[in-house]
Amino acid sequence: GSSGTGGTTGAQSTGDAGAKGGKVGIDFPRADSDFWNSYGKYVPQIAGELGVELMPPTNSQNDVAKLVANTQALTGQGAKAIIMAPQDTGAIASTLQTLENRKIPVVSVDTRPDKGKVYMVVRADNKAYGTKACEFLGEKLGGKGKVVELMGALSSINGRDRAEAFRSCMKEKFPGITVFEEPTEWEGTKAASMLQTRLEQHPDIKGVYMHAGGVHLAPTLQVLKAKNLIVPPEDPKHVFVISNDGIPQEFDAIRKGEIDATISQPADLYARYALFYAKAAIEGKTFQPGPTDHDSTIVQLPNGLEDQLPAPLVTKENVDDKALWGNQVK
Amino acid sequence: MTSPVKAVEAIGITKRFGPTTALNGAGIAITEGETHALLGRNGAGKSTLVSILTGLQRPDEGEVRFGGQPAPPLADRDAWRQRVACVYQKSTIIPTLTVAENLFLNRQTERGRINWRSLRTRARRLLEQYGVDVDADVLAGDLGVEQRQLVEIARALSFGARFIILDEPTAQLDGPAIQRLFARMRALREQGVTMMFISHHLDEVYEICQSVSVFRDARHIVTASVDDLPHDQLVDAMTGEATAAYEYRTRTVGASAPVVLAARNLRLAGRFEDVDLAVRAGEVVGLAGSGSSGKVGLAETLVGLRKADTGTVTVNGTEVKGGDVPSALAAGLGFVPQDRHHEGFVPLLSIAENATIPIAHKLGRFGMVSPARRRERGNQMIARLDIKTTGPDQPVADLSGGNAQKVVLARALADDPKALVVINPTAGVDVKAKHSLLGAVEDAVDRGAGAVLVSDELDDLRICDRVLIMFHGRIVKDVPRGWTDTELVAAMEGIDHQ
Amino acid sequence: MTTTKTPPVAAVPQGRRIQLGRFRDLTLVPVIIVLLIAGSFVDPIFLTPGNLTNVLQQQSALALVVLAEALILIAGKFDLSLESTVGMAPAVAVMFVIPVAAGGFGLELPGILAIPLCLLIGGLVGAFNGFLIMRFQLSAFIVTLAMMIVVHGLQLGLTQGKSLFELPESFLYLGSASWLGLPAAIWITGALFAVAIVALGYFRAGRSLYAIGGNADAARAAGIRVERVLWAVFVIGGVVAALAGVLETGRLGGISANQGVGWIFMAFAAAVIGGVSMDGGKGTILGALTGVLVIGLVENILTLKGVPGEWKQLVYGSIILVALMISRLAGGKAQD
Amino acid sequence: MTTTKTPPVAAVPQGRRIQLGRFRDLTLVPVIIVLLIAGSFVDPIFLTPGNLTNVLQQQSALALVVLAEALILIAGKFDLSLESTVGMAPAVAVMFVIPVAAGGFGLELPGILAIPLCLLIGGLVGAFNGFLIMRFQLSAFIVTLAMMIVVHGLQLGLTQGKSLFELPESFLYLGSASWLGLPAAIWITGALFAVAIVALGYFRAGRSLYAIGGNADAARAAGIRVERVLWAVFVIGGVVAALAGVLETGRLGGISANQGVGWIFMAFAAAVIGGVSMDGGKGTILGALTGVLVIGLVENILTLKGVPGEWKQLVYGSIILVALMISRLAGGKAQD
Ligand SMILES: Nc1ncnc2c1ncn2[C@@H]1O[C@H](COP(=O)(O)OP(=O)(O)OP(=O)(O)O)[C@@H](O)[C@H]1O
Ligand SMILES: Nc1ncnc2c1ncn2[C@@H]1O[C@H](COP(=O)(O)OP(=O)(O)OP(=O)(O)O)[C@@H](O)[C@H]1O
Ligand SMILES: O[C@H]1[C@H](O)[C@H](O)OC[C@H]1O
Ligand SMILES: [Mg+2]
Ligand SMILES: [Mg+2]
Repeated sequence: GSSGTGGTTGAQSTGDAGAKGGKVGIDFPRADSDFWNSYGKYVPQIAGELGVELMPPTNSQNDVAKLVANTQALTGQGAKAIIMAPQDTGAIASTLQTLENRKIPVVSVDTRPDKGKVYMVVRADNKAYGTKACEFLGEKLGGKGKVVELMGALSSINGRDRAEAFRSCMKEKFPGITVFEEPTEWEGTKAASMLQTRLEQHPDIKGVYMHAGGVHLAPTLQVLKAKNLIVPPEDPKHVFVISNDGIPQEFDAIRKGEIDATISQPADLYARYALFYAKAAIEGKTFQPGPTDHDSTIVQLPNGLEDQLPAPLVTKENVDDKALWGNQVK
Repeated sequence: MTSPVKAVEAIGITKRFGPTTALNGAGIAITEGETHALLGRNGAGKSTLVSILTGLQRPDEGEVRFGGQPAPPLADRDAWRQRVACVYQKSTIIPTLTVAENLFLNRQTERGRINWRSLRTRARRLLEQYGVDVDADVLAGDLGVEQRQLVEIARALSFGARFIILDEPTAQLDGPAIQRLFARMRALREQGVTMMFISHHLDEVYEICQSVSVFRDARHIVTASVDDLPHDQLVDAMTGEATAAYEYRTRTVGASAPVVLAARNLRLAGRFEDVDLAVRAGEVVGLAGSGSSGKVGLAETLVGLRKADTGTVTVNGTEVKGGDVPSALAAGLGFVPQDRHHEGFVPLLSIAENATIPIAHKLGRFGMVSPARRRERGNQMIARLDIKTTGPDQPVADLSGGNAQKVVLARALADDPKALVVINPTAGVDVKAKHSLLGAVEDAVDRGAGAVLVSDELDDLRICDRVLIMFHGRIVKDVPRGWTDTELVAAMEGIDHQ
Repeated sequence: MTTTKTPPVAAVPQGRRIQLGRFRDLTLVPVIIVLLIAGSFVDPIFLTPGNLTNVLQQQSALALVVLAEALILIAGKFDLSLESTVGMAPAVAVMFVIPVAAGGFGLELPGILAIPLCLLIGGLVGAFNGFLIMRFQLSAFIVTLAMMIVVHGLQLGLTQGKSLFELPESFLYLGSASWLGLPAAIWITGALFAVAIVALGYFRAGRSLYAIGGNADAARAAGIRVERVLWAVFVIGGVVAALAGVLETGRLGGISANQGVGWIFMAFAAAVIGGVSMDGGKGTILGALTGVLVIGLVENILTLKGVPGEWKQLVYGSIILVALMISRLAGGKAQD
Repeated sequence: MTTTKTPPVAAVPQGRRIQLGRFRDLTLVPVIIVLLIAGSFVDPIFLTPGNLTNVLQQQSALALVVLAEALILIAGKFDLSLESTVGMAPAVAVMFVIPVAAGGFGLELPGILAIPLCLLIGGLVGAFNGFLIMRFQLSAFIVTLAMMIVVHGLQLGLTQGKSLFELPESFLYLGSASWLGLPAAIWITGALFAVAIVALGYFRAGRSLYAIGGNADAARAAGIRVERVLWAVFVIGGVVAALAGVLETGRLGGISANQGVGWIFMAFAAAVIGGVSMDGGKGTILGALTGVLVIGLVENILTLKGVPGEWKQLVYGSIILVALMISRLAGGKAQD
């Protein structure tokens, strides 16, 4: 992964750079998740680096109605561009419409709104997470055996993207693997119960895919520990665990051999490019689809553009890579 | 008894509640235009019949007819309301609504928008008509039991129904209020209205009714003209045995007997003031007064239900904390509150448990309560006060009104109190039960307790060694034993004193 | 019996009494005034018509759920499933209308039917709740708790958890249009509150809710058809919740699988701090409305102030607690 | 005209009465039996000791919250904030103990103090609830609703929304150890339920909860110190909820910012379907326990059966609804 400053090579800057800066409003989607808290930490820091004039951030507590209210307040207070992370991608359409009418560009982080104009979506490809997890487990298990998938919430686009990609990849590439899909609503307590029950029912489960290390990591380890299943990969009893998110605790677990891999969802890059594009939008810059100077690709969407940031697979080999955001948080 | 037109008939009614048979093939027939008394001991099934005659409950067996026609289906409430109006024994006041709205519940207006101003006017007129001194705009929940009862009566009588049932309307009323009610009933009778009247005061029956039916143990026993059933026979029919009149005991209270309950310079703004009181062991002191004299407020202050503004209360030599029931109980007090539904019992708990809450600490060690000992105490209470029940484990909610009242007295007596304060203890209690209740109070006094008895009932007051008369919040007279009814009433009405 | 003639009705004390009675339900008014003053210090835009209009619009759908819940609470019952109806009724109604590609059932009924269908579905949920509670004599709390899960589960199952965002214009209209310079949602919500206030204040049917909630046996004895009225209240509650769903959908431009989830707590909070009792028979619709306003103003002020997300809940909860105390002190009466 | 005398109180029906009375609280037993049979058809693993032990362990923390809520409900009050205590009490207690780097306050008190501190914090929350409700005569529902937000907000604020992963071993012990082949959590929960059943059945203090919940004025008139008892109940509720937090933390191995969130609904559901009344004074702790078991078994069967995620809620809610009806029919009495 790279976290270089955000110039673009594939994209051309066609706007008149004379436009002066303006205030950027930002809404955080929730205050109760390790991943999003790291993101929240990066924002003011990187805003300083990039010289973005940031308004006090609002927080919509995972509630799209609050997001709408916050957006109204931010525009009322003079925001010239808005960064948001709508966890609910359908219900933000009217708001985007209103913002478009008021000529306020929007950068959407982490999720891609289904409808309504966005200046840029800054997001890693969540389908790729599912596929990478599938490929990792499929190879480790040699294409056969049983796997538990601790899913997020069905009502979340990220949960669904990860689940759908995992499901179709497994069907295509590893038809010999049985997958137990457990909807956990991003809750640790549900994850623990479901995993425990499944292991009781199928003691020969050999793989676990956790949609969110932030909530699923501790309970999964605790259940495996209770069953004495935390053993080195060489041991036939070993259960292969792959996670999503890439928070520091996941890295620790990888180092200790408790889990095998995670996909690092780049909290730092989310913050950096969200701010970068918001600033660019105020300055009137425009971008074109194509590769960027920061290992990513901009793709065309019906309602805007999406910069698909890299989300590297982290295993014991690269877990100490200083560039990974999970190694940078204090 | 046969007569050309029956305003209402109930034929062969049976009604069971789980293991209890409340009515067992019982019936009643009331001739048009007469005022008919329904008598029976507590739990005889009177109120159950009322609920069936007013269409609130469906009999398991039997039939109800109005004017010879079958009763309307239960769902058709309007049809029932046209045929019968009722003052139920259990309050049907809605505490969160105003008096005015309670009076005209579900008939606030014929159609369209309610005109609150005219509703209030109508309500005020109605209250005036019945001499009820209540503000139509206050919430009914803020009224006392007595005022609430008056509102219920005014409501039932105001319907213009041709048949009216009054289930113990007088149990919570004082003399003048009862007389006002009777005057009203007479006027209605002159207009040809049929009434069924339930009361445990037999003199009222003779005063206002023409005929009487007696129920006992869920069955109909006898129906007769009141003139054909003199007092003693009536009582015998109710109790099923020869029953003697209550024998008032005489006591001499020693001047040296210790004071077990005392009040000094007690004052509660708006209720009473300047109250000094001393009750000796072995003495029953009556507290009487007409409506709003402050007697109930005083009694409630003595027991700790209210906190006096100034002054002290001493129970059995201990000065108790104001407004703190537990400290009064701990000092040796027992009491019967005015409104049993409010402060008297916990409906879902059993008889035994309700009666033993104050002595729970004596029913086991280390905070434990032995169910066996509790049941044993319960059985003792049931026997002593003659409570009609399936057993000590029956919830008080399932008891008839009078029997519930006995449970409340049982609670007051549970701890062998040194001082006893009882407020209207015989409200809604049948003759025989009244004997056992008064007897229980006198027993306690004979055992060395001192008692304060608050009541408007002269019969109750007769057990008192002296009666304190309250008027406008002050004790104005101390009447020794040997008073006549007129003397006492005159004193209560404030006619004779300075 | 007295023979006193009815004296002429004294007009003076009456007026005073009514006023007092009304005030009891408006104990939140001082709280609202404090909030308005505090808000104007937090940010100058707070008191602008634009911002206040936003607050009202943001609260309008929740306000309708509060209205529905208040009716049901006053009648002495509960309905927790209202929140699920807010999401499910619009979602399913719309699925009858939109093409399969957009997540529909494939029936593609005329778009204009979506709103009536939505209200019908809400009413059906209410009717089913009423049926279970009255016929089987089940506890309203627990029936509607289960129904809350069932109704939301139905939405999740039918939509596969996906948001619906290709909605007929007619369905979005009410929640997004403006009439005479004010959002239509505010007019609609205002009108429904006005209707409810009048109905519960001046009509027998409305008054019967108080009677039933205050003492159902007494209401029955007074000839009120308790079961029928309660049933009607559940149906109305469901319809109003469905309408709240229509407004919310129009405001947000899409129906997510979470629409309405978590609202019921806020609805209870608003109704109860507005003076509606959980025990039934007490409180007014106007009081409930003040409860909604307090919640809306607090949220707006916190947003304008920019309280950091992780401390927001604490501040929010504390303000509600303080508001409760102010209203308790202003009202003078113990709450229940 | 008969002259039958009132028969002496018959001794025989008495015994039967008690039995019946006891059964009334166990109307869920048929439901549990149906579930056990259904489960054994769904998967042979279901009836194995291993699986049933898992169910019990998974439910033990929730069961403690149900226990706490049942006590409070029986005494005629509410406590919604219990769910937030489940997360906040362990989180804050642990923060006194762990180093700053792991998210602590920097005090680094001895690890052994974490559990006592946690219980103390739970008790303090309960005491504060009791204080507000009794002293200010505020509605318990609404106070604890606000406190639910405040308490959880405190956790969010103090932890900055982070999960705590590096916990003292002693803190994890209770929730993860096994004693005599059974998880310690099951022993602890079982013991506390036993204590509560005995206390509420046979001890003065316990019985007074029924008296207070059934008619607080009568309880007061009978000499029970109502306020004091209620206060104690709130404190005990808070402590038990904090203990639930300890067990849950041990089971999950970390404290997320969401620990306990959403539990209160399930706790109410379990208590009420188990026969505890929302009106106070009714129900037993044993009944509440059967409610927890039903919920745990339903969840377990659904997981074993592998119902597709999007339909799971619908199936779950429907089963609860059916269970309610079975228990209603078995119990014979109307619920409330
Ligand atoms: N809802 C009920 N559930 C169980 N038992 C009941 C119920 N209602 C009445 N009973 C029982 O039926 C019997 C008759 O009660 P009822 O109230 O009709 O007596 P009553 O003649 O009106 O007595 P009182 O003079 O005390 O009012 C009593 O034994 C009572 O316990
Ligand atoms: N809850 C109350 N709040 C305020 N005043 C009350 C209340 N209850 C009664 N009062 C008033 O206090 C005075 C004394 O009432 P109290 O009940 O002590 O007298 P009482 O002799 O028992 O009257 P009654 O026979 O009418 O019950 C009366 O003026 C009464 O109207
Ligand atoms: O959207 C999800 C996010 O990407 C992360 O995995 O944490 C859980 C969810 O918020
Ligand atoms: Mg009776
Ligand atoms: Mg009196």
